Amino acid sequence: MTFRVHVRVVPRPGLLDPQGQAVAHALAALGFPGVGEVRVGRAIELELEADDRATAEAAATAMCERLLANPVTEDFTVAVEG
Amino acid sequence: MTFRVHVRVVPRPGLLDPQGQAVAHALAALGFPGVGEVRVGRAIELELEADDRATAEAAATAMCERLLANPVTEDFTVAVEG
Amino acid sequence: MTIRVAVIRFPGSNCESETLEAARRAGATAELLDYRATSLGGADVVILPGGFSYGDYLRSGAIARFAPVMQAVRAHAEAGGGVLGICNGFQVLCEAHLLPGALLHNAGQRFVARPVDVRIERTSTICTGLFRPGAVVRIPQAHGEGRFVADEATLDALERDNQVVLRYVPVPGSDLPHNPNGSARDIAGICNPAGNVVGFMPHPERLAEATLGDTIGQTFFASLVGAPTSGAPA
Amino acid sequence: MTSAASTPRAFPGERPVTEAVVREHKLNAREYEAILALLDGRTPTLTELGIFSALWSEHCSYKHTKPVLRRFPVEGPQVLQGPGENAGVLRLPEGWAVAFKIESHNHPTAVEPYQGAATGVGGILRDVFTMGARPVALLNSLRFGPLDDPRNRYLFAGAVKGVGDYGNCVGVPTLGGEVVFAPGYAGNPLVNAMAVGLLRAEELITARAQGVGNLLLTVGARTGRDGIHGASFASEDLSAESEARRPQVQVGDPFTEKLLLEASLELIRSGTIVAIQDMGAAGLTSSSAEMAARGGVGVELDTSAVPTREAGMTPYEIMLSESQERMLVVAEPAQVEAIRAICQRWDLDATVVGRVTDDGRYRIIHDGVVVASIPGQPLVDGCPIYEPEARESAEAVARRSRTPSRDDLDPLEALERLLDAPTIASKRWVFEQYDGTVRGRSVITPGGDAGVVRVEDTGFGIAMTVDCNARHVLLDPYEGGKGVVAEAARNIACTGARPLGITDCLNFGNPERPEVFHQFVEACRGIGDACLAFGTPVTGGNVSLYNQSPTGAIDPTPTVGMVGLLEDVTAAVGSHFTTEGDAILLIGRTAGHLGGSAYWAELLDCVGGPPPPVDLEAERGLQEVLVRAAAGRLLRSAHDLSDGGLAVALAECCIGGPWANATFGATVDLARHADAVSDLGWLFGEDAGRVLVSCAPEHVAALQALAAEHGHGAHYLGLVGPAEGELIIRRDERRWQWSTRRLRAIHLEAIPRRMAAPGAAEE
Ligand SMILES: Nc1ncnc2c1ncn2[C@@H]1O[C@H](COP(=O)(O)OP(=O)(O)O)[C@@H](O)[C@H]1O
Ligand SMILES: [Mg+2]
Repeated sequence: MTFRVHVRVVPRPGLLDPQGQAVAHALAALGFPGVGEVRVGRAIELELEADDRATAEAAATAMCERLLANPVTEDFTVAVEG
Repeated sequence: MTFRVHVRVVPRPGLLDPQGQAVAHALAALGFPGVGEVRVGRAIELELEADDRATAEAAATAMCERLLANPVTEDFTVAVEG
Repeated sequence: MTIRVAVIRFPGSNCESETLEAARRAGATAELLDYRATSLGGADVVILPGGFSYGDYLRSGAIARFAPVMQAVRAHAEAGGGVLGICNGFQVLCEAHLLPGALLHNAGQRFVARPVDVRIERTSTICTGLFRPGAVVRIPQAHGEGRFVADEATLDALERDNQVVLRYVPVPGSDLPHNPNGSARDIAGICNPAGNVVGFMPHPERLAEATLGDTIGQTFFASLVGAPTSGAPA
Repeated sequence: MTSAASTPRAFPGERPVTEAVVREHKLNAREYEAILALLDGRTPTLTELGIFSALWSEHCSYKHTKPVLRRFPVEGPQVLQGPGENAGVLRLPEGWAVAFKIESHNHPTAVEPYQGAATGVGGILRDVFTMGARPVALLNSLRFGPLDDPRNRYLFAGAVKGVGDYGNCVGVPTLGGEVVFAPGYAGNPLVNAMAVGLLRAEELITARAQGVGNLLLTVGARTGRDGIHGASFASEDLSAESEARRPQVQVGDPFTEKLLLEASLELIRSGTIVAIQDMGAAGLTSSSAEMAARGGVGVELDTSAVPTREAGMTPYEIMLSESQERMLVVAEPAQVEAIRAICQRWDLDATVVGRVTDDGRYRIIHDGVVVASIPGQPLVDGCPIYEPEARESAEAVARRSRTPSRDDLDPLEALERLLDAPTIASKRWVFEQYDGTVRGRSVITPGGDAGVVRVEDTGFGIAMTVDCNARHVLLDPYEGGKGVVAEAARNIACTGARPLGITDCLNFGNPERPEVFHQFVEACRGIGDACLAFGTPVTGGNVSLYNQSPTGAIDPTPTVGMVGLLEDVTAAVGSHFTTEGDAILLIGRTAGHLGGSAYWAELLDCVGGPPPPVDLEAERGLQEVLVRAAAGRLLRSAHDLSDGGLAVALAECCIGGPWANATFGATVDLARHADAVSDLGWLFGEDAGRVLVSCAPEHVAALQALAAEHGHGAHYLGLVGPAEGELIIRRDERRWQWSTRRLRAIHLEAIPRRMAAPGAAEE
């Protein structure tokens, strides 16, 4: 089966995120109220062939650990669609 | 109320995504089987003060349209947590 | 015996030629080494040059880290052999965990290309031996992802163990921020505890011949050649 | 092949070609008739129509401009390759040669600034390395609407980032450029990119398909649906409708470009290929048709063999795709394996997609069915040629006699405000985002008059610049056109280099408007006359017309890229004062000409008056003086006078380079020089042909003698002052004085200050 996997990789809490800060400022300048902290990371969408959902999720997690996220600075989440 | 909003901005289908291509190659080279197309975009996490969920979602959508996504090259999705 | 230097070319490396030349000018026997190689071919020192390996896609250095040659580089480093990463090479070394920390997008969100003033904080490394400790040198730098980060404990350990090799310092009169990318503690380059694995962001190979007005960058390469063939200098 | 002879058939699902479809393809009735005649009366298939529409667009056919361009001087002993190839090539000493070319990417930038600018850089790099040259420098000329509008900030920031990211990743230093902000570019920004490459003269390769039976291969990226119709898009006015055609955006992949660059150079050197051309505007169509026409042969392409990024692409889409980072190669069948092996080494695919034929036809086959068959030569050069009417508008004539309504600004304030004008201000914010030192050969990086790079391991260098004072061209296209070349040559000569040749990027409005075509014809005449006078032939270039939005046409902007030879690279001269106590001299004649000046335009809201006349003989003499003075090591700095005149040039020399830690003061006295000239004319007039130099006091006499030898005065103005000193200008009892520290802050902060306002990141 083919699964769509949505991976989110975001900078660790506590780590300065200048891009997130810049976005928060820009949103405020554009007049959007109520914006608190903003963090900017990467969204990765994968098409993944796997026997079942659990296998797909395990594979994607392994991909994050090895390549997609930097363990020094980033956290990730994996969501398998369908 | 404070909502956590997850925004995903990804390159439009059909547009070349060199980053996605590179990641797909690298995953294959690392021995991950079954990886099809990969697209790499941005994940943006916002803390948003709003009266209710629908308002938060509408605000985040407006933010995407004005700032967070490039309408020429990117599609976005908004998910409000909680 | 002359020192043998291998300069690795990853797909997307773009500073390998001038790095090779600087090493040769210093008296080393230097050759390019393809990223697919599985051995260093007897090199004493391996240099990971600047550029955009794999386009810097995903994160700079993240994909190059898995290039076949990196296993040999790791073994060489662990055996005490000299490894120098310049700019993208530094990024690869951090991604490969041969050096601690990570290099993130510049705090200003823009690529910054300009000379920087850095202080030589440690001279007992493979490539800074000929500098006077504390010397301040002005060297070209150019990158989009050079903000060095690590957790506080790691930063403290780096300071304690004298692993900071280059640090951005202010010079009087300059109207630019001395730290061009927001690096923690103004760190421009670090090494492992033994000093045989070094990574930094500035590009000494770009200021290494007289026609360009200054040859200060050549001192890094001269230091490399003056270093023992393996293991850390005393 | 039996199918080859058959009449083309519509590809299944393809729309029939109706009048509406023809019009959609921007082909007029006359052109469509010409097409029917070429096809013996047969209605073209959609694929054929698409091919014609691409090749007969202004961008590919030069149908409005060919007769004018033919008048450029293109010959000279230094010319190895003139116009007509991917890039021009000039001879250098010791068997070296320089390939260079400039090209516009205006329309794509208006739609998506980051990718538009990035792919502009990618395209121009390919033009240079397909000649067998290794790119060693990039330049860029940028024009946007004023920075107080957030939309302009967004476009500007995106374009600069796009230019930077692409060149930085490929590893080619950016050594020069210009940035101009003016209202005329608000609806239609300009991005012109120039690349300079080096090759051994004997390694020059041209893009000619030859040898019946030889194969065509694509190398590099796969073909996607991006940029379909880019060439015709670039040949129409920008409108709401073109906005709606947005999904055409081409995305650049500088990483693949870097691999393609190395693979291409290796292919060329290996002797395995006959010809190579990049797939630029109109992609596979223009590259294959032009290579075939140049070689006088036919080609047959099998679009079903072309590697695509998406399934189900039609031959129409494949032929018109402008996917980036692709090359078309012609080779003997026996070499295919060797070619594949080289490409493999660079992680690239090479795929056979066609062959050279002997019937002169341009034929496309898809899955065995002929979908296009057109006589090849007329396809490339059979587009009707137009000679549009050229007539200066009454408004343009009136502009030349316009003067400002007031003229009483305090010089003290005027200089500060000029230095704060983004067009005059330091462009450090821009070129700080461009790697200027990669390759380790950069002798003069941006921030001076021209960039200088050492030629590989030799002792000589090449200097390069791009210039265009569009305001002068607007006010008087002929004098302005001369002035563009003169300014470029002056910038080159300031470094000590001798001007060698130019490439041009002619950005104009809609040529079907007589006043626009008048600007075009006259500016080209001016450029041609100046090139003739300087012995700097035109080696190629690019025409970008229809730079026109609902708000009107852009200012006529014929950007000139020039290269020069610096025989001893260690003699390169910088632009800024270096030593306290040096003498300051002004070479050239001052008449106090304020017409067309930045002073009027930026401070008095008056774009008017005739621009300064350009004396080509005097310019030539000035170049000679500078080249000889540099070679004789007489100069410590040289900086040409352009926007803002003497006051701005003096201030810039004092302010120092972009990375300087200290400014210099200066004290100059204008008494006894050009007494008839008004104060404002002296300070802010923009007379052509002037350069401000500094030298050690003991060289003043030699310099004056050298200048006199070439019919010039080298007027002693004063002395360089101490670090962090004041700039003092005296004239009789008048005295103006500025802190150079303060001037530096104004000059350097003008652009960053404006870019810090919200909006640079938003739509
Ligand atoms: N877009 C750009 N890219 C690179 N360098 C630039 C750019 N714009 C300006 N520069 C640098 O700044 C210098 C000064 O530019 P400009 O103000 O246009 O001077 P000039 O009028 O002397 O040509 C240029 O010669 C160039 O080195
Ligand atoms: Mg100039």
